[in-house]
Amino acid sequence: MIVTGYVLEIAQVALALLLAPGLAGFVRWLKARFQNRRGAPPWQPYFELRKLFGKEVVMSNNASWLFRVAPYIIFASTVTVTLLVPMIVAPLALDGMGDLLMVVYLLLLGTFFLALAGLDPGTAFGGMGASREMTVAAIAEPTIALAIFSLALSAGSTNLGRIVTQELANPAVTVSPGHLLALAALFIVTLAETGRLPVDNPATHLELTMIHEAMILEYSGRYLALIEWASWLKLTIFFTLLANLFVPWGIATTFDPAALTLAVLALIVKLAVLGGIVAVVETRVAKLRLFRVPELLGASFVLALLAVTSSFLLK
Amino acid sequence: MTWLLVVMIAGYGIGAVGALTLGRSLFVRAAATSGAIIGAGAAFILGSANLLSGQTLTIQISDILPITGFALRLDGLGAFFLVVIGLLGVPVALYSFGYSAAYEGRYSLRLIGAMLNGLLLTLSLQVMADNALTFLLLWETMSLSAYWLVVTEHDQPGTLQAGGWYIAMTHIGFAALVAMFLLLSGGDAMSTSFAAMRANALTLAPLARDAVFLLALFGFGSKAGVVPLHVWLPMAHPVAPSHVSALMSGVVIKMGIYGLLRVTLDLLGGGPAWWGALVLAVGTVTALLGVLYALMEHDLKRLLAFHSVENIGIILIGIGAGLIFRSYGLMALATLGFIGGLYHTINHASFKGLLFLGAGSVLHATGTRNMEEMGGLIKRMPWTALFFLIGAAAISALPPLNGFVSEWLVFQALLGGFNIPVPEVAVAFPLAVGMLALTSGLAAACFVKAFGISFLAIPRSHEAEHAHEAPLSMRIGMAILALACIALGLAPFSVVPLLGGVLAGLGGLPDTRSVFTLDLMVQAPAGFAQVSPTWIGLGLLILLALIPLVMRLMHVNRKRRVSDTWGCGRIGQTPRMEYTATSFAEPLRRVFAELYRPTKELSIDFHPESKYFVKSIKYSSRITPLFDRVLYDPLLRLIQRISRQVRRIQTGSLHLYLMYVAVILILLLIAARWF
Amino acid sequence: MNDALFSQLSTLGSSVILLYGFTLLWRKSLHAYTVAFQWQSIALTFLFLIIGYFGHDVELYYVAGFLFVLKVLILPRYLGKLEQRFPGERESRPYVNVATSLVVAGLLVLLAYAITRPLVLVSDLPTRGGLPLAVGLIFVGLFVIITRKKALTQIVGFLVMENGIALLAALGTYGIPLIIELGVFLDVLMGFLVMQVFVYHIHDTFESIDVDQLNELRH
Amino acid sequence: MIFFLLLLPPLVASLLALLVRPHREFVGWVSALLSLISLGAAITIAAQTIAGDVPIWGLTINSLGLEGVLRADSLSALVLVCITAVAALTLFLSSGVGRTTHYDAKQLRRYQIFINLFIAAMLLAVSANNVGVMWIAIEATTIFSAFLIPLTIRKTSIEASWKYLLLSSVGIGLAFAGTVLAYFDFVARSGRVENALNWTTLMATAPLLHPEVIRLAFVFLLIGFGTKAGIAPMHTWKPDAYGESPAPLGALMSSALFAVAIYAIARWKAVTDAVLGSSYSNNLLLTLGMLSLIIAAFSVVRAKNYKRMLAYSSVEHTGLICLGLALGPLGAFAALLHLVNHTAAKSLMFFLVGNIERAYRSPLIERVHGLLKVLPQTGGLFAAGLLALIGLPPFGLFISEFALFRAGFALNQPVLMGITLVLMSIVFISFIVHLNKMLYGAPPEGVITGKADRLWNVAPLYISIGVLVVLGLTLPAPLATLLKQSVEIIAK
Repeated sequence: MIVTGYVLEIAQVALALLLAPGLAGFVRWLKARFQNRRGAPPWQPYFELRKLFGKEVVMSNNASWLFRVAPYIIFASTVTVTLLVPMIVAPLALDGMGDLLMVVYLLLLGTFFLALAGLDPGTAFGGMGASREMTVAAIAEPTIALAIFSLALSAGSTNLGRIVTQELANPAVTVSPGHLLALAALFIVTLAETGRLPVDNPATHLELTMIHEAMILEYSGRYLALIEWASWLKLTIFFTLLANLFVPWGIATTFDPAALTLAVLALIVKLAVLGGIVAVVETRVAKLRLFRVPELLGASFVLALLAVTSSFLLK
Repeated sequence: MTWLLVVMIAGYGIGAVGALTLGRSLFVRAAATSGAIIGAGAAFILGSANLLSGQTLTIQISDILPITGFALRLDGLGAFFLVVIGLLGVPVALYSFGYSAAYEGRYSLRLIGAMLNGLLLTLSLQVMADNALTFLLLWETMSLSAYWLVVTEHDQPGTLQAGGWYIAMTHIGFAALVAMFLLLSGGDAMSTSFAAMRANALTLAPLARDAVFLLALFGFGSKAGVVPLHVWLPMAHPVAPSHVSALMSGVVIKMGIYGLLRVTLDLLGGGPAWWGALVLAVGTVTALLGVLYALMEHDLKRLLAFHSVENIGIILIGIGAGLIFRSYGLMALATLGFIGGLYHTINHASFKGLLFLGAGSVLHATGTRNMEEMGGLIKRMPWTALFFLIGAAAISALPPLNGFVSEWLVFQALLGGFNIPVPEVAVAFPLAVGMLALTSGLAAACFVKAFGISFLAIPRSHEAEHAHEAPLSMRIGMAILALACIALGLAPFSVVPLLGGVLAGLGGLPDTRSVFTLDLMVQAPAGFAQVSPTWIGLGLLILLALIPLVMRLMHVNRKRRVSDTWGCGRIGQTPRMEYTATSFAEPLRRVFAELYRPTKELSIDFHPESKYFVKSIKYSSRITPLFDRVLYDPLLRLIQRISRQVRRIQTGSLHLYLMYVAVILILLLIAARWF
Repeated sequence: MNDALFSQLSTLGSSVILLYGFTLLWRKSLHAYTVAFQWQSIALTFLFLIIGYFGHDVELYYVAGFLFVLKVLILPRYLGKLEQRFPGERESRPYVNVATSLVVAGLLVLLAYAITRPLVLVSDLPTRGGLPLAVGLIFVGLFVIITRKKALTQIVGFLVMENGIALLAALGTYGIPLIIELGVFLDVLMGFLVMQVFVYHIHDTFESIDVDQLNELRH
Repeated sequence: MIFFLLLLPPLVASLLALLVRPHREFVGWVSALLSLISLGAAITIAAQTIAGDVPIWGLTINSLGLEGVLRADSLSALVLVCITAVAALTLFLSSGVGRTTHYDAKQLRRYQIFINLFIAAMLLAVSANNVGVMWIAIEATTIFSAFLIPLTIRKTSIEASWKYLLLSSVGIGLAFAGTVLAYFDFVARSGRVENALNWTTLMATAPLLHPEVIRLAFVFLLIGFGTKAGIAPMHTWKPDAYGESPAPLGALMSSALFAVAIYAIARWKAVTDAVLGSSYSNNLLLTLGMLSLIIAAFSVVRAKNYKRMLAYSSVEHTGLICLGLALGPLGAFAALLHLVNHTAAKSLMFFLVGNIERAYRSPLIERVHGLLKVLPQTGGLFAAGLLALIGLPPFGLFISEFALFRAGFALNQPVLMGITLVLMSIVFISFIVHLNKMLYGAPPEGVITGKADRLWNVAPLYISIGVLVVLGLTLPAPLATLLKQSVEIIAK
């Protein structure tokens, strides 16, 4: 039983790694379709990874060892997160290793090193990207924390497995106003944290408007591959969180193979739906000016605060 | 354990006396360092032994100190802070050996050595003081020795002013503490022992208890650097020698935390919810303002000093939450809050000490504290860079380092806020959670700036280009603290129960040693949440080893080529094109413009021929801190104005002087006759 | 009968002494100050003799003798020398003009009456009626020191104050013990001599004996 | 007999200085050595009082109202030790004064004559049994010291002396009026008794006296001796006199003379309290003490002249001692201990200030920079002394101030003590700011740097610092007994 649990953990990591490029490609493809473009096929990111891993690395002469270490740390921290987020089964064997706060701070670890790596080659673009990334990350932080508070309130824990199982046991919670408000808040944060429109344009070619892309301008080869993969993984994680924390149905609570298969399917469907929503949003809204981003995140903070207070009142 | 105490005092004593009496400067430095290491090491061992054994050490010498006698008592709380002092004292002492070498011939090495030992001695005894006079004597001596250390570089601009602010603020706090202790000692007894105070606190009128608490918060807050009493901190820490900054930031300000806990929790035995709410509010504001001002700082040490303010805020958030929970009888949650505060105390001591030592090495190598003149140091001083990076990651609460653990504990305590039956109080908790999260996010942003601008990219000045790695003693000092950051991050499962033991019995808190431990995990009470930084750290490590391995197995292209930085088609990358610290912080400055209210000055010198050609552009921007604006400047002006009025008494006119005598005579006669 | 006469005489004497004190307030020349002080001292001597006679206290005769020698003979003589030395110096504009001075002095005496009420009630000596006048004289002396600008007039004010205290002692207690009285006389003499020396110094360094010039030291 | 050893040495020294004309340096040495005899006598007296004796000397002549002219109980002994110690320090430090200063032989002769007379008068004031004699002696101190302030004739020194002389004379006159009033009351109650003015008699009869008269008398006495002590608002002579007098005199005036005045007030307070209970005198002392503190605190904020700054510090400590005297037995203990500490600290400071002024030729703070470079020893001692004065450990004033606050809070006066703490903080901060300016920075041009202090000018001062440190860390048993006995005398 215990062994199965650990095997499932590894399987989940593998699944996440496998799904992540596909999800990103799917959103890209869908977006292209919405924009009446043909677009690259959804599996294009897999080709990109193969291409990047096959290329040599060209490094800036100003960069230091940090530049070389950062991709590994970013990738490792993101992968660690997938050990904690229940994707197909809840609670996970390693559920007690980390809770939502651990997830958030592990992701922050990646962001931290990404921003440092952006500064390392000494280009203005890298600095600009790092500065903006950290600004957005910092301002998004309180919303995440309050969303966690709100979830913890109803579930009585910040450990993800517990939240999911609690919700499954008590479905009424999921449609409570507090929950919905928290969902909305977390959705906005997801857009900001994963570098989607209207905060950042993942497809931009204009350096001055870049955030994420500006930081990784100097990266190439396998380093770039790791970073890109990690960022897709991050997208997957956030989507999974949105999906499984707010709409937990379909997730397996036993190690029954049938339930697990169903769970994988449910996960893919949920991710696809969320990908669709994001594609719609990205098609409909324009990118915000950088200095209006705090207003957006401020709004999400208010939503999250309302979520918590309404949970308080209804408790 | 008494012999350890003797060794400790003797160590410091030998260090101080040796520094004062020895001839050659090498010997002076060696004496100061070795004395301090012996003393601080003994302090560390004494504290640890006490924590592990739980025995209380009591010493009473009535011949020293008139009136009340000299009383020492080492209990768990004191022992914990003693460990903190020892933990930081040893590396700092080691570091000072290398660092103060540069002072030779410029400043008095004797004074530095003696005062360093004196400071450590008073700090170490401070946490054992068991009556008011002993406490106050040590407190004031500590402030004074720290003061002489702060003004070491007295010929540098701003040093004396900073020293003045420091001693002034700390003395105002001291005055509050005198009042606080004496109010608490009550009416009749000559004794000012803490035991008498504990007994007296029970019968004290509620109003007096409130006054005691407020005075304690004020007095200890001024030492801890609580907003708005923090003004001295960003002035004094930068100008002090860096190992002293580390010590001040790491332990001296923590004495404020110690005192606050000792008085509110131990002596007063806790209080109403509003005490905790006030501490929580003050802590939140302190944390947020601290980090916000840190973001705008480009003086590396000032930036760190503002982060000390921030971290004191975080500690106070934990303590405030603990006090609130305690007042509602939620003992497990209360303990969690206090543990969070205490854990953050030792964590902050280790990573902030490390960061200040790192900043000191940079200062040592480049001669500047201005980040805009640094850059590229990671290549020239790789060890310092690594250590500084560890410190930066730790202070940004990144797992698996120690900052994360304590912030997690504080977060967990705050998340328990919904258990509070009074909604008006409970609603403060989510707000605090939000602010704490914002604080930690901003701190991460700030340390990306601090590390990125100072250590990465191209050197921005000649000095930075020719920087050199710090000498061995300094590197060892930093290494010890870096290891402490890692160890404290990975081993919370053993630290947290110890802290539970420290708190057991204080203010009626239960012994929770068994509740908080769960194999290699840390668990919030009642199974609310659990986390294991140990496993996460291990996981990260395995992954970091595994990824390259897998990549090799998959035959990933492993070639690497070094080339010019891509400059958008531009050729030649110069430091002037780099992003600066100012520009890095610009987005946040815009976001929080309401708070900063920056004043901008832009003067453009056009070419005489055409206004499309610019000869020079001068841009300067200044931020006057909020509390200078609304509190200190008006207060100082008021005192000056009163002073001007009072000085008019001494006009020089003898007739007027005689008039005073006559008037007071007649007034008093009238009073004597009719009142 | 005897007590009544004693009482009347002592009150009369005190009044005369106080009146001489008032003289200072409306005269301006230094010479007039000296003369007023001299006459006041003579009156005081007589009062001592009267008290000594009625109170059957031989000591007071000695005191009267010393007082006569010191305050009627020696001090006025020195004062005279001083005023000859500085002929141009008159008390020109005091801080408070004559009319106001007199009003204030009157008020001070009233105040003295009010304040010394308990003294008069407590004592059963026939001389007690003069006690308020003695305290009033102390106040008037103080007032002269405060409002007059010349160093010399301040000295006279001080001496008048001393007279007031001596009067108080005489009326209230029939004189303090002789040895103390002698010590006090010695002090007064020495104090006066020191002050006199300083008047010369002031004149030498400031070229005037106006005290309001002494205002370099402030704050 | 012991009183001869106490009082004669200064008189002999004075006589010697008078006879040796022109002045020779050995006079200074002789008087310094003689001062040690006085010191020894004072210590002997203290030892006797500790043992429970009260030394009395003097023939008893009833007709003249004499009964033991000289008498020293614990309180007297305490003050005597203070005076003789400072006097010895002063005379030793000024024995070689001719070599380091610009005074000529005539001035030095005058100095030696009057400083010894001044000391003798102070000793007499404290050892006199009779309040009248005490008054005479205190008046005499004014006269003798007035000769010394203008040792060199300058406009400012003349001005200061005149102000000092007149204010003190007026004040002491009022004190005499108060003495007369008290005597009057005594006479009104018990008829004319010749020894009525003896402390012992006064204390014995005090419960019978009329409260309403003693109320008035105490006002006169407090104002009168308060002028000598420099209690606000009668303090105005202090900055002038301290600022202009030669360093040794400043030291004596600010410590010994001050102690004498406080002694007189404490004595009379004891009498008053025996009549009225303590609350009346306490309220007066608290009022004037607070006034002193307020004025002193705000005066030092913008001080320009370091000597005057020290004078304001004296006013501050006067205020503190007044508060202490008004705060019951523990307060009185604190006040007396503070008096001892202050004596040590303030005398030290005036000598140092003398050195500083000699080196910089200016009493202005803004002219003094780099003190630690110019005069390392003096500078270090100055810093230590100043820190002692503002009540930092490990110096004695820290302890006595703590005791004072303890007394205040124990008597349920938190507001008063709170205000005092705030005012003292203002003084503290101002002093630190001024000290900073003086210790560091570049010495002004024309000041000789690096020339070490003359050993003779600083060596004895280490004793003062030593005393302060010892008193800061412990209270030697004899001193504790002396203080306890003294407290019993003045605050029952």
